[in-house]
Amino acid sequence: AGVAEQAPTAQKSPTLTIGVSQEAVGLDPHIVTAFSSMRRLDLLYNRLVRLDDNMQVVPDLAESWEIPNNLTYIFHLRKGVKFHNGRELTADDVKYSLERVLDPATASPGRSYISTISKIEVVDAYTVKLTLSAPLASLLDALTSNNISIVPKEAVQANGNLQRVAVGTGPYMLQEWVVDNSMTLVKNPNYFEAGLPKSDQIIFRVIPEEASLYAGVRSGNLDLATINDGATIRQAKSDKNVVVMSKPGMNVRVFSFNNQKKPFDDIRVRQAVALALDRSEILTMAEYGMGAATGPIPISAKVWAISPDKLPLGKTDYAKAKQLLADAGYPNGFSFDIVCSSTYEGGLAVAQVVQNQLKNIGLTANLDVVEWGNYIDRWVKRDFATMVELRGGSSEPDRFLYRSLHSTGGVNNFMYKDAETDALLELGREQTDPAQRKATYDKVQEVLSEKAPLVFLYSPNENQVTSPYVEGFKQIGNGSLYYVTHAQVIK
Amino acid sequence: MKTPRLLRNKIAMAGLVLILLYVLMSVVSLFWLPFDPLAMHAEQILQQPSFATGHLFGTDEFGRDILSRIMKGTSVSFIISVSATALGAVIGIFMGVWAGYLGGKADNVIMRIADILFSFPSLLLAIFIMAVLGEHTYNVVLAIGIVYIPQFARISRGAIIALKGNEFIRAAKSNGAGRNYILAHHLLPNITAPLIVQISLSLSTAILLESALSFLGLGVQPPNPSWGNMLSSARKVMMFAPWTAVYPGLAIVLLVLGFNLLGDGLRDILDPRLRNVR
Amino acid sequence: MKESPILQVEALMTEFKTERGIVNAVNKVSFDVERGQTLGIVGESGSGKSVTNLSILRLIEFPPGRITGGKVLFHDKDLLTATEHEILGIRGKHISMIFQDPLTSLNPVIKIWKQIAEALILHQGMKKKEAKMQAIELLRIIGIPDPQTRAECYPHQFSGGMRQRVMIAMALSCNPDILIADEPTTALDVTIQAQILELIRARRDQQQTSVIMITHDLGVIAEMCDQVCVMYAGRIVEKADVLDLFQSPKHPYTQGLLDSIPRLDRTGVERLHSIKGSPPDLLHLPEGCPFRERCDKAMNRCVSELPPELVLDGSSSPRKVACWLYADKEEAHAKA
Amino acid sequence: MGKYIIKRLLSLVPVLIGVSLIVFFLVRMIPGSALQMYMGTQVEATPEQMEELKRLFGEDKPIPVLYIEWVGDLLKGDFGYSLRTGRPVLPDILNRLPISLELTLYSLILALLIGIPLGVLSSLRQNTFGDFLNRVFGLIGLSLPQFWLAALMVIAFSNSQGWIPMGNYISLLQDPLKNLKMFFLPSLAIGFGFAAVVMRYTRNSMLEVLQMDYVRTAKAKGLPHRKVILIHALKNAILPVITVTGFNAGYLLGGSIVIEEVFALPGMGRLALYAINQRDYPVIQAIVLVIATLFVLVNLVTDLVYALADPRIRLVDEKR
Amino acid sequence: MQKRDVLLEIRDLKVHFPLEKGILFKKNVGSVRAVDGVSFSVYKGESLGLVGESGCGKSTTIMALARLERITEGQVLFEGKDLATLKAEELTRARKDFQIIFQDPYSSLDPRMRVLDIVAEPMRIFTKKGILSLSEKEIEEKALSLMDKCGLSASYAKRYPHEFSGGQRQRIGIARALSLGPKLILADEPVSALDVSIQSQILNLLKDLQKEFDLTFLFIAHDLSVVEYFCNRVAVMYLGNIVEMASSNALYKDPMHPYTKALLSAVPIPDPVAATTRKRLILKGDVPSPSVVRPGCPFFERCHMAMPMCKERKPRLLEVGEDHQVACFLYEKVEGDVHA
Ligand SMILES: Nc1ncnc2c1ncn2[C@@H]1O[C@H](COP(=O)(O)OP(=O)(O)OP(=O)(O)O)[C@@H](O)[C@H]1O
Ligand SMILES: Nc1ncnc2c1ncn2[C@@H]1O[C@H](COP(=O)(O)OP(=O)(O)OP(=O)(O)O)[C@@H](O)[C@H]1O
Ligand SMILES: [Mg+2]
Ligand SMILES: [Mg+2]
Repeated sequence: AGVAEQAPTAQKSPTLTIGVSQEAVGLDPHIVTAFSSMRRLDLLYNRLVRLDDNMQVVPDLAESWEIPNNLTYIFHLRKGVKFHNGRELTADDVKYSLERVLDPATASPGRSYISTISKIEVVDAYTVKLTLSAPLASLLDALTSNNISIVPKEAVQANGNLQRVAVGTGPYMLQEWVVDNSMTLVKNPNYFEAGLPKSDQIIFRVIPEEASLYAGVRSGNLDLATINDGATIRQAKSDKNVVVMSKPGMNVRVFSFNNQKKPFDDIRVRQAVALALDRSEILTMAEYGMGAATGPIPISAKVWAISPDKLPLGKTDYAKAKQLLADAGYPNGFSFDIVCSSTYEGGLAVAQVVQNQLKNIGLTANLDVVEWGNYIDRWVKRDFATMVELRGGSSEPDRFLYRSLHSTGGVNNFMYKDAETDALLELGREQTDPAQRKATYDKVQEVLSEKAPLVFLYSPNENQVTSPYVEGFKQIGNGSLYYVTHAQVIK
Repeated sequence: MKTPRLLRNKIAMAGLVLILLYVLMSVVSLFWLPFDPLAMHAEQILQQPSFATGHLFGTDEFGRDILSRIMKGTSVSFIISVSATALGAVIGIFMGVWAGYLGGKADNVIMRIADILFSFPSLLLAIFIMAVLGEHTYNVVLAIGIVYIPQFARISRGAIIALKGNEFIRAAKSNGAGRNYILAHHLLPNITAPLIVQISLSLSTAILLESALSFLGLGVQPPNPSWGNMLSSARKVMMFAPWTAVYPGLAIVLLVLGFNLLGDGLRDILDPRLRNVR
Repeated sequence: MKESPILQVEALMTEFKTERGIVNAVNKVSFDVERGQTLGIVGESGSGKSVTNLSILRLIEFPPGRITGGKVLFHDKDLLTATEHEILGIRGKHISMIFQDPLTSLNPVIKIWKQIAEALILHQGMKKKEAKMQAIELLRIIGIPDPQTRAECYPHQFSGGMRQRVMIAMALSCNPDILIADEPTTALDVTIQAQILELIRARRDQQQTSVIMITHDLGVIAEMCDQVCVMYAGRIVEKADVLDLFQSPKHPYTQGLLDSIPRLDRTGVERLHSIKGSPPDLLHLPEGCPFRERCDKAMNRCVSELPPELVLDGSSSPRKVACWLYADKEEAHAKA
Repeated sequence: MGKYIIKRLLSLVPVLIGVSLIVFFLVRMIPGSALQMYMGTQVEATPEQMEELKRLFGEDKPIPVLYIEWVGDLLKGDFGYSLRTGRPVLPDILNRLPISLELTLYSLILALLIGIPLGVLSSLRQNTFGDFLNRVFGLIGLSLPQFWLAALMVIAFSNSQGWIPMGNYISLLQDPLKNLKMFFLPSLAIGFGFAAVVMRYTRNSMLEVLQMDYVRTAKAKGLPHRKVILIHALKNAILPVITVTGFNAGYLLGGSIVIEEVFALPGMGRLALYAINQRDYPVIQAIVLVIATLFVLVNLVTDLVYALADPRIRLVDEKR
Repeated sequence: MQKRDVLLEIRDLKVHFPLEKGILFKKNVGSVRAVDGVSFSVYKGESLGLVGESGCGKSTTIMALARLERITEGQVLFEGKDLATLKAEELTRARKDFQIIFQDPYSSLDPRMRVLDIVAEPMRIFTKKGILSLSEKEIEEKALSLMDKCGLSASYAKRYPHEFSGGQRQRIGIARALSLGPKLILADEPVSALDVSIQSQILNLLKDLQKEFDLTFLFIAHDLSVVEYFCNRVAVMYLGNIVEMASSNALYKDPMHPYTKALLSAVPIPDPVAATTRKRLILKGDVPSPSVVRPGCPFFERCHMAMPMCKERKPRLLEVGEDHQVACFLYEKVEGDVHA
């Protein structure tokens, strides 16, 4: 029997098929905002530095770098890196790319990450020096962003922008793109990392139904799929035909208040709500347990994050919450709206659980479920009392918290203005010493939990479902598919 | 004469019985439900249907009782389908009757408007309207109602044009009856038969349309249960908890079937072709 | 003794099941058709003329209709018990029919020649091409101008009169023994009616075809027929030679009928006779004679007993009447 | 006939003008904008950047001006660029068209294959138990929500290779067998309900036709039952079925959104849904125009087919 | 010749139906000349019959003169007033005096109305418009008495039309036509749809009513025997034109127009003896289309006496005898010869 059961010599399949639920929205790394586009850019372009599967900043196009002071960064580039068009990458390309990001006319979302860069100097063909106008502790982390990929000038000039073409240095090259159907990438034979990529071809397929994605992996139509939906993952976990990879991601589910709107301008009211929300129940019901409770810094950013039960108001306490409400003048509660949407980001399920939990302290929440476009409209116009959101976090506390909660933060839609918080965030931004920074951000987490301008609920897991034949894939934790480069199907 | 005909038509009666069962269910649901349809129970998530727990149709992903939610959803479905049909019928019939009666230019203009509405696929049109107006139950009514307008306009126009050729209309004219008089006394009463059939069929499609809209996340919004949004949220879990999709689906199928049976039966009864004349 | 009749209908009964009850549309109807002769059947709307003739060829739709009794002997073969195959061989070949409404009796989506050729292919085993030639020839015979091109037309491109002629061409294509014409001219104008009747007459005389002519127009009967049956409420109330019938109608209904039509040959009539009341509802036929409620001469007996068919002596041949008036008369002797 | 077609095509113009006006303004009445969707909730932008973006997204001019510009471009054959993908709109739509067309076609074929025979059988056995079963079956078909049926199919067939398209469109030319296989379930999900419609129409129309005098004439000719039904009755009974089929074809072309969504078929309906969700105005406008055009064209084809099937219909007024 | 009062005079009435083409912008591409220049008078108390084959324009003529069809050209003088140009309100007033009995007893009664309401409806409308002033009770009483006169028992009052036979329905229609006390009855083939035994009942009823209410009839039929029986004067129509007009006696004894002759000879006579001896004049072909414009005699194509000139000119309606007019060159020529 032993002989008979022996598998025929395992064979490597040249193609790896990836299922995703959303189509990429353009491919210009400096312009795109959509998460779905980033996942393709992971494979098409490189940045100066990247994150590894432990969320550590490691070399990418830059072989090494020096930080002589907190205003100066010097990068030494790899030699012999070639763009897909065959030209070698030099320091000029880095300068051009960073300048393009910084140019307001490009309207790049990456601009805000690196806006303190005041000078970019080409030292030699393989050396670039960046000078900052103000210290930015999160600069290295910012440079790992897909939005700050290095692109060739001539490709931009030839096409106007890079939305429909891809001329990167990445492990794969764009071969065919049939919108809302498939995108085919082929191996870059000149890729600079020896032995990579492993598969000759990658095909992305767009399958909007998460259940269908899972079915696709099961039936062998797909080799790997990214699935957000907890219910589907829960089922996949009990399925021997597939392998589920799951770890808390960088995103944070939050319940946010409009801090200037009655009654949530009253800190006691916000605190009461915070005390009434049971993170583990929300996780169970809205995510099927596929996530981890978190405080202001995503729990997976292990270096910085403090678990919410160690922070103020981290444990449910209805009595105290009711007391706070009574103090604030609402002994009998009140009613208000929660804006949410039925997309995953819109957090409809979370809103329903929140609504249910707030009944415990006598608050009546009405769900204002709106279509996604409306949701964003409301968000932009700050037309909400409370809202369920999914915030894109970061392993770098400054990058996430400053723009969200500093009174001048670009995405501080909570209308939160607090001098103490502002001061702390500004301090953290300048500090380069890790221990000092840690202390600052510990304090930040405490203050934010106490003042509750929003309630940080949990970080949903990032999940990949693969067929058992896929080898070599690793999750980073921020959704990136970089490690697809290391993956291959062996049947 | 009328009632016994209806009673003797098996198909219509089957439909009527089904509909009445639902009406009963929706009335009962106003006063009594097995469980609170909105109450969540973390410890009872996705339980199988069972007598022991009392959740006859099982529970959903928030541990809510599915039977109670279906029952609660009945009134929503009724309200939406009845008011949307009423809206579409009133406006559509008004347009169609005048177009058919006046003929000529007025007919041309009215029917071109209906044609333009018609050349939008119904679901797409409904989606549009929902997107513009926002997701509220009354907007669902509006969206479906607007979709219905051209249908009613066409049918009533056709019926009026067919009637116009009858000699009794000429007779009334020759007796000095004016336009409005003829419309009210002779035309409208005589187009009720095709309209009744259309109405009962519209009631059924309204339920399907509402559920399709809800399925796309545009219909009745949670936590209020509607059969469509129950199915929509069941989509994620139905592979391992099929009851979450099966029962709301059946609820839709049976009520729609009820209206369709009634409509088909009424058509038999009211269609003179299938009757022995004279 | 003359030649035996080509078709004998005996005690034919046909009923319809309707929502409101059973309609006895044809009730014990008997008559014979002689070779080369024309039998007329008259009666008011709903008296069962069409159903009688449809029953002969078993063309009654079941449901709701059903032939419940009687015999139809064609060459001593009972068509009512014949196999489906046998009856198909008779329809269109030995017995063919023309219907009242030429507008609806032709299939609107099939070309004229095809509709004629169908029977030829079926019964005469012709090839398609041959059948087409024959169809065109038939069109020429019935007087359609330019038959070659007209054969390619569809029925709606023909006028009513032309369509009825096509029907006749179709019916006569296989030289049938019997032609049943069910009100062939009712839907047509008088001038066209005259054309059609002329055509039927000519074909009958040439081919020795027997004809059953159904009509409610006594004028047509007088012009076309040799024998006449008068039907009332699903029964034959009088059967006679055409001359006898018009000269001395026996049944009160026949008498009333003849008196109540305005006639061009008797101008200046001040007031028509009219039969009171209206034809009975076949669903609720009264007991006794169905005509008694409208009959001036009704007797007590008429109320309770259905009059049997009585045989009287006619001037040229025996005639039959179903009326109690003649029961006691010398001349009458009940049929065996 | 040629003249008739040209006339019908000309009648497209007012419909398209009406449709384009409605769409153009309606779309802009939907709260939210493409720019907002693009920015999402995560992105910061400086005021200069916002200005630039507004220009790029065409939000810097009043709507009527935009409309006129758009129509002007349309007349030059330029359908504009997608705000979502930055790709030209027309090729993207043309890419999806075959999928929607195929889906529509297959569903119709399935529906006719199921519906017509059942309808005929049912009419021949009017008021029998078989007829009753048939009708109830048909009514159930009408009562099943398409998406529900589709979802159940996805569950049932999730293990079998090739039956669920999975976003993987294989064209008919590429591999006819695989193409048919992947379209089978989606077509069935749509076709099932429509088969019920076809069945009802066939049945009713057969019942009517069977009472016609010409059917009796055919029988009186001695034609066997089968021929009477198939040649004489069905040819006439099929006419109303042509009309509903054409009508539904017009609808399906843009209307199978839910099925495309569930089976991940990249057709027009899905494109439309996404475009609405993303406020991708140029795409929405173009799709609606294309769908309206198709609708009118399909109606024209239906009328032509009808005229072929029914010689009484004359497309041009001939002299009698 | 006694002096007769003219009740209705029609002068050169034309009714053309436009044939339209086009989808968006309809344009006229000719017309159906349903009535193409008809003139005649109806005298008080008489019954004028209008006969002709199907489609020759009989119905259109009376629908037009009752202003239920658009009049293309011509005058309709009713008691001196031109109905063709009356304003709506005056027209309504005038309608009281002329009423229509329709051909189809099934479609001429609203299936949703009760018999009593059908008969009472005209009175109700006129009361509402203030032209009559009757109380509801009076209206009902009058309706019931009319029904009684027309042979409908009062017990039928609450029934619906579908519960009646064709003959009874026609009686309802007649009662309705009488309800406003009209002077002129326009009867459009009132007995064509009825069985022979019922036909005579209705004809008799009409005759009785004519006497009782002093009615004038314009009576359409395609059955010549019926017209002969019912009318004292007859007009024969062919393709929108009157080809011959005479008193019944004259027309039937001595038809002059070739069409009238053919028509009369085509009527089957219920007398088998006469039938065998009668000489028939069988016309070829069908009635041609009224949408073709023809300058000549409308009967030209089918006439066995046709002359070349018939194709070119349309013959006028000429007086050929006492109260006998014919539109045919055969007679015009004779007349012309006399003058020459
Ligand atoms: N399909 C049917 N269903 C029920 N009753 C029917 C059907 N066909 C005929 N009848 C009934 O049978 C009776 C006889 O009808 P038939 O058609 O023979 O009359 P007819 O003498 O030919 O009359 P007409 O002169 O109107 O043609 C009528 O009372 C009619 O109601
Ligand atoms: N509304 C209309 N539009 C076009 N043509 C019409 C219209 N009404 C009648 N006609 C045509 O006018 C001609 C005369 O029709 P009309 O009804 O007056 O004839 P008729 O003599 O009453 O015939 P019948 O004996 O059939 O009732 C016919 O050729 C008819 O086709
Ligand atoms: Mg008959
Ligand atoms: Mg007429």
